[in-house]
Amino acid sequence: MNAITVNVEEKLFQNRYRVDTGRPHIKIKNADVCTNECVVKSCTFVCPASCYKMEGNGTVTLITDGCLECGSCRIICTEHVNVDWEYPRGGHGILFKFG
Amino acid sequence: MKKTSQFDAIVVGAGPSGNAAAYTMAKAGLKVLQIERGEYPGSKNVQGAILYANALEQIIPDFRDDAPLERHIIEQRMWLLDENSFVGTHIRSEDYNKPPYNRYTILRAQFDKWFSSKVREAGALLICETTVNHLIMDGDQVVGVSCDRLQGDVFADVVILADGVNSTLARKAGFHPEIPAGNVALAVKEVLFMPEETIRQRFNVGEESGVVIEMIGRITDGMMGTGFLYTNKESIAIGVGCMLGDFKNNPNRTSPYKLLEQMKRHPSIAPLIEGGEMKEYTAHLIPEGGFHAIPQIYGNGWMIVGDSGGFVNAVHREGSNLAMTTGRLAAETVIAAKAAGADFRAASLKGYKSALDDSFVMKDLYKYRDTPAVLHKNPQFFTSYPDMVAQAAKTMITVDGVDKKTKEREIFANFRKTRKLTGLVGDAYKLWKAIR
Amino acid sequence: MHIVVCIKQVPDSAQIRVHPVTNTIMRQGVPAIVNPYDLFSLEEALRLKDKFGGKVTMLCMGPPQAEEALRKCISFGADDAVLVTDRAFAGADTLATSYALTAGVRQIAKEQAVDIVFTGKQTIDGDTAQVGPGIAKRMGLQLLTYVSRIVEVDEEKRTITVERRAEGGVQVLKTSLPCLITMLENTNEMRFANLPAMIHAAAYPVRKWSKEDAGIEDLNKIGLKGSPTVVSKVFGPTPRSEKVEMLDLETSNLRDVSLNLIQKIFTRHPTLESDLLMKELT
Amino acid sequence: MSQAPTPAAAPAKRPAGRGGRNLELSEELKAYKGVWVFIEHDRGHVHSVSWELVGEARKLADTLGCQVSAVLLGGPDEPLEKFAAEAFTFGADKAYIMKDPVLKGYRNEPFTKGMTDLVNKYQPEIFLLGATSMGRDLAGSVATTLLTGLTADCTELKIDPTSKALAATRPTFGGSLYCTIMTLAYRPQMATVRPRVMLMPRADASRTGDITYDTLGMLETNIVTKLLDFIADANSNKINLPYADVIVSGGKGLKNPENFKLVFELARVLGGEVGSTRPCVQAGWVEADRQVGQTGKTVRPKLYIAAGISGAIQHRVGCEAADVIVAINTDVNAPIFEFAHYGIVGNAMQVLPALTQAFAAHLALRSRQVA
Repeated sequence: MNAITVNVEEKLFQNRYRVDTGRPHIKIKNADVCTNECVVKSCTFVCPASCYKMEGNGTVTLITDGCLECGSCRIICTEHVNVDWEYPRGGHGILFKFG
Repeated sequence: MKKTSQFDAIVVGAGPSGNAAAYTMAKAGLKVLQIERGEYPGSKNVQGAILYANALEQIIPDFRDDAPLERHIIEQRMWLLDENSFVGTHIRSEDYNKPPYNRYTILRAQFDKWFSSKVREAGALLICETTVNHLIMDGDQVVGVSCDRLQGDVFADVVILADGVNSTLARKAGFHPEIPAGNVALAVKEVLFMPEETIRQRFNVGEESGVVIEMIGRITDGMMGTGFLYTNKESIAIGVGCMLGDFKNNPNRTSPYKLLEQMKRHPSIAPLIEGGEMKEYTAHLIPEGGFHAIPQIYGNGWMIVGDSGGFVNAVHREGSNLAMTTGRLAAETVIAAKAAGADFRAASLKGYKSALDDSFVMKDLYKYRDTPAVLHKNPQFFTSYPDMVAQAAKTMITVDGVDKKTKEREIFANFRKTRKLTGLVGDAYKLWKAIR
Repeated sequence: MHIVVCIKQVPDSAQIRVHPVTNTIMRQGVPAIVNPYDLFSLEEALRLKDKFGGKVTMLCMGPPQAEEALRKCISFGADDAVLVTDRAFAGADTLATSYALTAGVRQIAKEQAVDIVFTGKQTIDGDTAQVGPGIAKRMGLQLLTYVSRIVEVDEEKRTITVERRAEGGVQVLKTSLPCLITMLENTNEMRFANLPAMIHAAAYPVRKWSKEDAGIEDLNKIGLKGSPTVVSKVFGPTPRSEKVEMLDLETSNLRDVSLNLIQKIFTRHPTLESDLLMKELT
Repeated sequence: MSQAPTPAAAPAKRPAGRGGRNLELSEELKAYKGVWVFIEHDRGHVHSVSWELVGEARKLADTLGCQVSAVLLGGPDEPLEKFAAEAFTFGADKAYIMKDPVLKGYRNEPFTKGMTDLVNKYQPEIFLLGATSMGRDLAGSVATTLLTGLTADCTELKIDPTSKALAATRPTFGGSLYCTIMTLAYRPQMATVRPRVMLMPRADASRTGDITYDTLGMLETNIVTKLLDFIADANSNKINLPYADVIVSGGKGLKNPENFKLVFELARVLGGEVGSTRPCVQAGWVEADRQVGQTGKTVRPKLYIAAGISGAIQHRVGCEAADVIVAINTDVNAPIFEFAHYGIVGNAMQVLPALTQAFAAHLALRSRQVA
């Protein structure tokens, strides 16, 4: 694949969200598992909103503000089952205009 | 601890399956509560989207009068793409351009809102912005749902789970396990707006008619999946979806949005979407496990419809019509059970399964029962084949002084170089068998 | 205490797009919401009801779909809702809107006397902030705009004390009921409705009034006819004729680009450098 | 329904009375002449928007060939004559002063009555107010009392060449479009204009004018609303975006609230203020007072640096009047580059520290040279 850079934040900027400030609906259960036990860290490239970021020190951080609520992160974390996944509180999260 | 039922039925979710179920029950005079977590019906829902008229016709025969339909499809293109070219078929017929039309592009957020207005006209109560946290059990029977609001418990004789592909409620209740990554596709899509005239010119269509392009090949970076481009009234939906397990195991660690961006830059696609203003970027899972992945779909006081039950025909890219049909059949089962004064235990709801078995839903899913496995075991369908075909086509039509017979030999040699003859024959047989 | 809260259903203006070629508004896909400023007023009204008891009646002028906005307010705890809807209202500017809403409030007051009318500070689509003052004027109500806090309500003496945002500070104002209040934004947070309230709201029969139901007789005062202002032109922004000068990061490094930029800025704006230095020295 | 921009009458044509509405000015109303500006003052200070409006009124009056009047309402011990003299230097020809004990400190009821009486007595053609909490409160009440048209939050005022009416342009629908609004058959034509949209006029100390005095005729006992107290904002170093010389603004492109410290750093070095966009304010990254744009503040700095801001029109209308605009954005197609003077396509998180360092070094060097 040729190298192109895609800024997913620019894409997400077009979307309509009602962020439930202070109440992330997805949580990493145990951050140490991501850092030390998970090698692939596939959530950091499979998440279509790039909510999961691999940091320089090998940790994985999660910011759910841009979440598209697809569920991929939960399903692919089969080896570690380390994603605590719920839907956002009613009325919050992504609000598709066209769908 | 069983509370008295406040409703005959609760429907969780206001997508096509939930709306079909709520509409059918409300029409029959049942007291229905429908609970949707989005701000409005459709605000959490994503589809390409193609609407097949038939399933909706059986629920709302005159839907064409006021449903928000974008364009009816008069042309279907199937493209195989290599790095910088495509080979394809275009099927276009005036037969598709005569009402009543059979297929339409729609924008789901608008369509679901419309469908929901019909559901409410039929008499169902809808509450939005409310997430159902879990099912309420009385022993082994579902008797209601618990929502994320204060005093959030509500009770009904039966709960229809139309809560989408993640099937959160049934999963939490232990009705079925997590969907495996190999049984679900992750699709991303953008909606690109452009003047209506531009769409008419670029796709050679009229004011109301439109084109569908389905694509396989290099665009999926070796993963099992397809790309699509649909024409709406004044926008284009463009997307790509691959099996989630393939995304996870992709050695290139290609992100879905990068995949889509690359597809948009393909020289065969870029001119079609040039100048389009991206106004929404969406992602969604599609249950593609097919027949073998359908879970138990009813039990004591509960039924599953739509994506939540995995009702998608991946080969024909059909989902919403299966969803509506499952919703309708589940509703009819409830209506019959109610009329019979049943206790809504599993035995009184099994008519749902047999009605499904008799319908196109299970018949089609059965017909293609082995397709997902065959395709998945043979990634060449998505990788080398499109390349080979494109190469072959180019060789045949390039006028360069080489005779056609020699060219055929070249093509054949190229095919064999890429894949052994026995493999080619075997593939053809497998594919034929899988989608026959 | 009987409180009337006037709301408007508005397009979520953050989502409005302009057609790239024709410069017309593309409303498709723009969701309709309760004007966010109105919710601060509604919440304040509900708090007064929680404290003093009584009734909150919602009033809205708009198309039939605005029923949804009113239903939402019912779920938050409003007791009743009236939608004044009539084709004759189309094209109303703020003056005509305040006339129609005033008629609505008067009609509601016939059922039960009104102590306080709330409106939003302004709408997010029109941004005029004129309808609240307009209703107050027409009804002869004391007007309290940009209220940041309701300090005290004395039911016996029928007085109310509020803090009102002004330039550089807040005014503490005391007045008599009935009055009209517009709340400043971010002065409270709308409650999350409970489930029984949601179910109640879903089934609530919002009252729909035609112009006659609202007691409007003078057709010259509503809709386009009753609007002194004329929208003569709608247009998108014009691109600046001068082109942007790009400083290329690909061919030179960050430091050089920064130095280059500083030179360009100070050449373009000769007095800026000395202004900055003056600041530095003082 | 306010100001829904349905393009009604074409600007040039004499409107034929669409929907049976009256668009002709009656003979009686043709007598209304002159441009008025409400001079907003509180506790000894005139709000700068009033002078900006006097400057703008001057241009309108010159086009129409009429006079500019400043209107001052206040208490007997307030220096209204001094304010009037200042108004003359900015371009006013006349001043109307109404002094009364009940007019000390703004209250809607006496001010509405006073303003309405003055308008009815002297009949101005155009009446402008600042779009402040005082100006908007008063304008709405006065316009409703007079049953005339009022256009809020204007960004441009012109005289329509055909009808000679005030053509007031304002952003609408959250700033994605502009619309021009006219009041054809009613007088006065009223408009509010937000601070910093119009240029501050140059004062001409030689200019003078006439003052006309009027009385209100209201008794305190008859006024229902009492002003009990004024609590000045405690925070003395409060954010003052509209009048800052240098503003460094950050947008969602900064990725997270922590990165805003890079913006603050550069602003500190330049002795400027920090601005932001609606999405950042909505996400709670910065205070609401820092929002630049249609729903935030209009600014007019000498230098405006936008980092990680796409430049949606909503933001653009708030900052495009800056003398020099510098944009830093990763997307070369971002609309900010359509109205910036200088652009850098790059990551703001890297460009900002480099700029901060370069500015600091440059200013340090120059101040040594100056000293």
